Amino acid sequence: MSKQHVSTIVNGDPVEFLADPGMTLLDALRDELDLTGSKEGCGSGDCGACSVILDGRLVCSCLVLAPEAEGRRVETIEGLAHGSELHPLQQKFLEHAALQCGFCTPGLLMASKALLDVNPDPTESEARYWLAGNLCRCTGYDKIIRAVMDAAAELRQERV
Amino acid sequence: MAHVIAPSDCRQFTGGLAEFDVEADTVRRLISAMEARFPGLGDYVDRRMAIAIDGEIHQDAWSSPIGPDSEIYLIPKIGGG
Amino acid sequence: MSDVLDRPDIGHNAGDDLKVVGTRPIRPDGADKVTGRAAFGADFNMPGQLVGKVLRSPHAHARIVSIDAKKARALPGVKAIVTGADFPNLADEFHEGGEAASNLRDLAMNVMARDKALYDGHAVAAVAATSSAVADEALALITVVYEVLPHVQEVEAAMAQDAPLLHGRMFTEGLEARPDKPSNIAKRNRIARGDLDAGFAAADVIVEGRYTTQAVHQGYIEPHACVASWAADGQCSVWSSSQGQFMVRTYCAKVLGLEISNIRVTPAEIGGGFGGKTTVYLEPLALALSRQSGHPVKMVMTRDEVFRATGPTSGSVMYVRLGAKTDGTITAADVELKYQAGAFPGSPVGAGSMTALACYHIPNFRITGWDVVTNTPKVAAYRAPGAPISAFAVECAVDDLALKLGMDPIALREKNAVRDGMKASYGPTFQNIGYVETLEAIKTSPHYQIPLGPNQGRGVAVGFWFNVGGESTAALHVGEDGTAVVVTGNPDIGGSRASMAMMAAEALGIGVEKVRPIVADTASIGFSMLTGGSRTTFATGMAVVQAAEKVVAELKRRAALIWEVSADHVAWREGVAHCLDPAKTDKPPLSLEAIAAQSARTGGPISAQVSLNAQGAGPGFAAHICDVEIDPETGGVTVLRYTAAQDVGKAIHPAYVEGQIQGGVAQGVGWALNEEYIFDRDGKMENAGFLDYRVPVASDLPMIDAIMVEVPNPRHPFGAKGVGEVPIVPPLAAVANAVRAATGVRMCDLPLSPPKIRAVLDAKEG
Amino acid sequence: MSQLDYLAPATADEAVKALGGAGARAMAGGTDLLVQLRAGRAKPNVIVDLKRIAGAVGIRQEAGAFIIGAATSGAAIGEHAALVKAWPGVVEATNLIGSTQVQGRATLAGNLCNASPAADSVPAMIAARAVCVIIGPGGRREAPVEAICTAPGRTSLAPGEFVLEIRLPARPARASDAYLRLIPRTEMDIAVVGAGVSLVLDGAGVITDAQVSLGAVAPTALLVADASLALVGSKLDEAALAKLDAAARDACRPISDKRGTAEYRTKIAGVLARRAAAIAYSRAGGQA
Repeated sequence: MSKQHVSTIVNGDPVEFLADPGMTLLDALRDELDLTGSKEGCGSGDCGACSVILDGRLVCSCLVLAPEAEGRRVETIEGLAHGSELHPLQQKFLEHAALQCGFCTPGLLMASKALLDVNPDPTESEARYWLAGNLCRCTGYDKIIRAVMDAAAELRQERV
Repeated sequence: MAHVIAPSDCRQFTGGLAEFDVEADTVRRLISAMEARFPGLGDYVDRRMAIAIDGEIHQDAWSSPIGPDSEIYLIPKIGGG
Repeated sequence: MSDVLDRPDIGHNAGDDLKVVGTRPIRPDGADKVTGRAAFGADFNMPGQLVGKVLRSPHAHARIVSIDAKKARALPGVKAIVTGADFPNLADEFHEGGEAASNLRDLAMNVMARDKALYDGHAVAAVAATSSAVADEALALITVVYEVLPHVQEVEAAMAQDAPLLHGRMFTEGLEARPDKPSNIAKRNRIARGDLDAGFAAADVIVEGRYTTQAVHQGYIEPHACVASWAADGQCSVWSSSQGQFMVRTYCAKVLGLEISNIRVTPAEIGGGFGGKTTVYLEPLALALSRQSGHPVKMVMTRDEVFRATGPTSGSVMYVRLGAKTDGTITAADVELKYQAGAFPGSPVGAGSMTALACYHIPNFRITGWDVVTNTPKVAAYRAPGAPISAFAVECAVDDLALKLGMDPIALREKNAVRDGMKASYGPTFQNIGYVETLEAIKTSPHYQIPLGPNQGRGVAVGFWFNVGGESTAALHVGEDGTAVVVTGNPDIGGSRASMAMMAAEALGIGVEKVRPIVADTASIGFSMLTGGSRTTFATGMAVVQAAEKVVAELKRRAALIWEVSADHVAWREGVAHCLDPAKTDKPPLSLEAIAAQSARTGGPISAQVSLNAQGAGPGFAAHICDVEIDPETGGVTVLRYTAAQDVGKAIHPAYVEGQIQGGVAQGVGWALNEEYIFDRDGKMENAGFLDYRVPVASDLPMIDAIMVEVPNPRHPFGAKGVGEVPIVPPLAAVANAVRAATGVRMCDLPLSPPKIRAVLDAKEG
Repeated sequence: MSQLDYLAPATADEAVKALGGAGARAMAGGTDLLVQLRAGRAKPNVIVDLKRIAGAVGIRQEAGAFIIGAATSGAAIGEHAALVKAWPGVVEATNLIGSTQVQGRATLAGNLCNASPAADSVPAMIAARAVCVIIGPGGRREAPVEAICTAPGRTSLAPGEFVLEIRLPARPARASDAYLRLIPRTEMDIAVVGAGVSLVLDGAGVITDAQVSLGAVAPTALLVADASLALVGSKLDEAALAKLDAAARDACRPISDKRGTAEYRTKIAGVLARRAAAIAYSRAGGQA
């Protein structure tokens, strides 16, 4: 089993690592690049805790092979804030108490970012369906949806 | 005298007696008194039961005070999720 | 978003000019959690660590004839293999954890099977290897010879005379006479009052039913994970995600025969527990593998393992019979509860029995509970363990009674409600409870007034949980700049660090941003019982407040020293010392910061630690309303609206109290509609993944309105009662009652999945 | 140790060559393959990623037909306005596959070649008379979508062959399609039943052509000829809908499993066929 050399861009920075061909992008992020913000809750694409944005598309990094990332752009939770300034979604999640244990939070934030990138003014129903692939067992989703809607409103304000 | 009400699983020690009076001003003394009167009961209660004193549940609390007319319910210990 | 109903006549210790308690500050661990920095169980590594994996039984019930690991041991990269033979055999020893008290012998055998595998997924061997791939290959090379035995999973089947026996030596406890034959029935419990026959004879109306629920999993998103190191000198270190680092320490010590002082457990951030992380599965295995290999060992469960091998809660069969007068007075109740315990005794049927009728004042009743072992994973605590199950049966029956009597379901519950001074069904007399207030809150809620459309139905249900106190330790250290660190021994699952910091800040009279809360390892803080039973804000909070009070006393002493006055002449108000000595009225007040700056000269560091065993947790009551709409052609259910009112005592951080309520409701809705363990004919779990074990997703739920009723608990410094457990108690029946209202048919078997609903609608059509 | 290689060929010919070896598996989105890999249900020696083949990602139009590259994600399909307008049923079926995250990867070709009886896009594609362009050692061939799956997990593709493109035919005026599925939750489930209906109407609203396909009610997605007959010539009146319902139920040969009983699946097949037909009819401009 020969490892493959992978060059990719993670959160804007070029990185390189060696990957077993069957390694997932999630394992590469966590084990090779020490980016442990993306979580594994199921390993089968059913919980969304490993959500990252790959070339602009929201994906489960557990359903991407690490070598597929060659030459692509990966955005993870570690790149969401601008330096020490939190992204409005991060800030709204905190203000609305939209997390309890916080394990699903990185995935939910990346999924929410992907939503607001394509739909700056989602309805509650659109937000709920978009985020249906991100399981949260603590909150009942109420405060998460409120945080996303509030962040969307703030981002729209910023754009005006 | 405090009035003690024992559930079914304690009655193996009391000869089936469900209620009885005990002279005790703390949980520790209650347990000792129950053990003296019904051998095995004090130890069983100490290990396996919580003690509701006038409606308030006490677990592993030997020093909790018992009033002269307190109502004592022996109930299973409670944990939770 | 939510209303707060205060009852000022009882609010002697809450609401008195509180500056911090009752506000909604941003949680102190928040920034780490939204940036991916928080380190959960699987996010930690030790240098030189190996990967540990578990070989699990593919059979629901089998004798382990032999285990041959020679080939696996010979595989390059394999560093350790352990089986049941590597663990000491323990005698029966009860470790009291409440209703799910565990026999340590059973715990050890659940961690690693000995002579028999008792469920699909039961651990039979574990390996440690240099990589995940090598570990997988090693597992495949271990040959286990099984003698497959007949298995039994349904609770009533397991109770049958001719059922296959899981344990040859189990004789039912709690019967009048000890049985002469072993069985799968571990225990019978009974609670009774009055004269049942007379009660039913006095009834004008009687309803009865048989109800079933399926095993459901806590469904935390973070799989169990740990890293363990057994050093050459016997000093053990464990990093793990659990609800209690001290629990992990105790259980590892017992299972491995170690001294507690040799084990240091560091709590990781925990990615949800809900009771499911109140026991150990991996930690003793990782330590045993580390001992054998001489390397640290990391173990992380797959989701499949989480479902197959860790604690669901019980499936059940229940019978309820209620009698009432035409005016709605309930005269008699007979409740029988049969709960699956899984492979070892310890279902939460005791708590299920005690809570079943706890909301009702009924003169004549009998509650019988059966704890039954089955070839399914050993149940673990799940949020108000046992209570949602029995509440499902009782609340459905009460709903049927309301229908039969032509009474409003809330009015019927009000008529029979327990109130202060009444005896609980489980014995003690209630004090300071806020139950009728929650009924009032839902009755007057906007939700209850909304008219329903076609195929829509509204359900009401109530619930109870005791809440507990117990042992906790808290330390409070004042820094030389006047800020403070509050240290506790309770893992923070749902925001408890925020409430600890808030209570400390309130008691000290400083801003919450000046207090940093820390959850410490087992060597760095005194013993604390695990985070569970809704005890942390109550019991650990009490320790925090007492520590803060001790610090305040010390600060006053230091101020007195600085001012050269008697300590009696120092008052502490809002974080500032005031000099009351009539001879020295010119002394300007001394802030905490100013006193802290002088701490070296005035006696050294200012800190306090309090260890206590908190008693007097106030019970929690909840009343819920659920609206659903049925698709009559498909049997699909949409939850349209949900409102949950709960007596929370005093909400320390209202947003996280609402969050507890909303989360509990969501879990309960999942339990009612779609979640269940499904086993095939061979007793293997068929849906061990989030695809087919269907927890609610965001689009399945509406907003969940949380109404916080505040009837303070006089035993807590700010009036807090536990809030995490009770919200999961009413939803099963609230949903089922709404479905009954929408369909006109009572369905008694959870989950209320579309095929079942379509089938009853077809049957109704004739 | 098991050997596994990952290849990402740039041309179809290279892909054919790579897939010629024993134990090679083509990967489009990978959302099924990676789950199977992890569960040990698939043990390929080589994974051949189709995403870097020129033309494998993207949608183009030729004489009114849509040609969808094998590795085009569901998300991209959902964003293609002309495709959404012409084939709303195929697009909605595609977009029902998994979560938003899965949509970022999952493909029509992958959904088809995974050969699950419950694949959402397959009944919609069959109803649409979609055709696969297949490349293999023997060159290029075309096959209707319904000819691909032969049994659960099995396809008619020969060793070394893979689906390069899927073609959806040009649409006449007053034509549309719809897909509905039943799942216990609102999202994230495998279809218990799926129904795709494609209709063409004349100026008077009479159905002149109908294709009805059902998923998850037989080992492979069904093309229900009797259901088409029930609809053609009607204005989707009650009688036609009742005939459609009956024809759909008659065609079912479902199993009972953890996701639904045979009896329930059969009933729901009729319900969904009716509902999908009503949606397609309305989309095509018909007034019921």
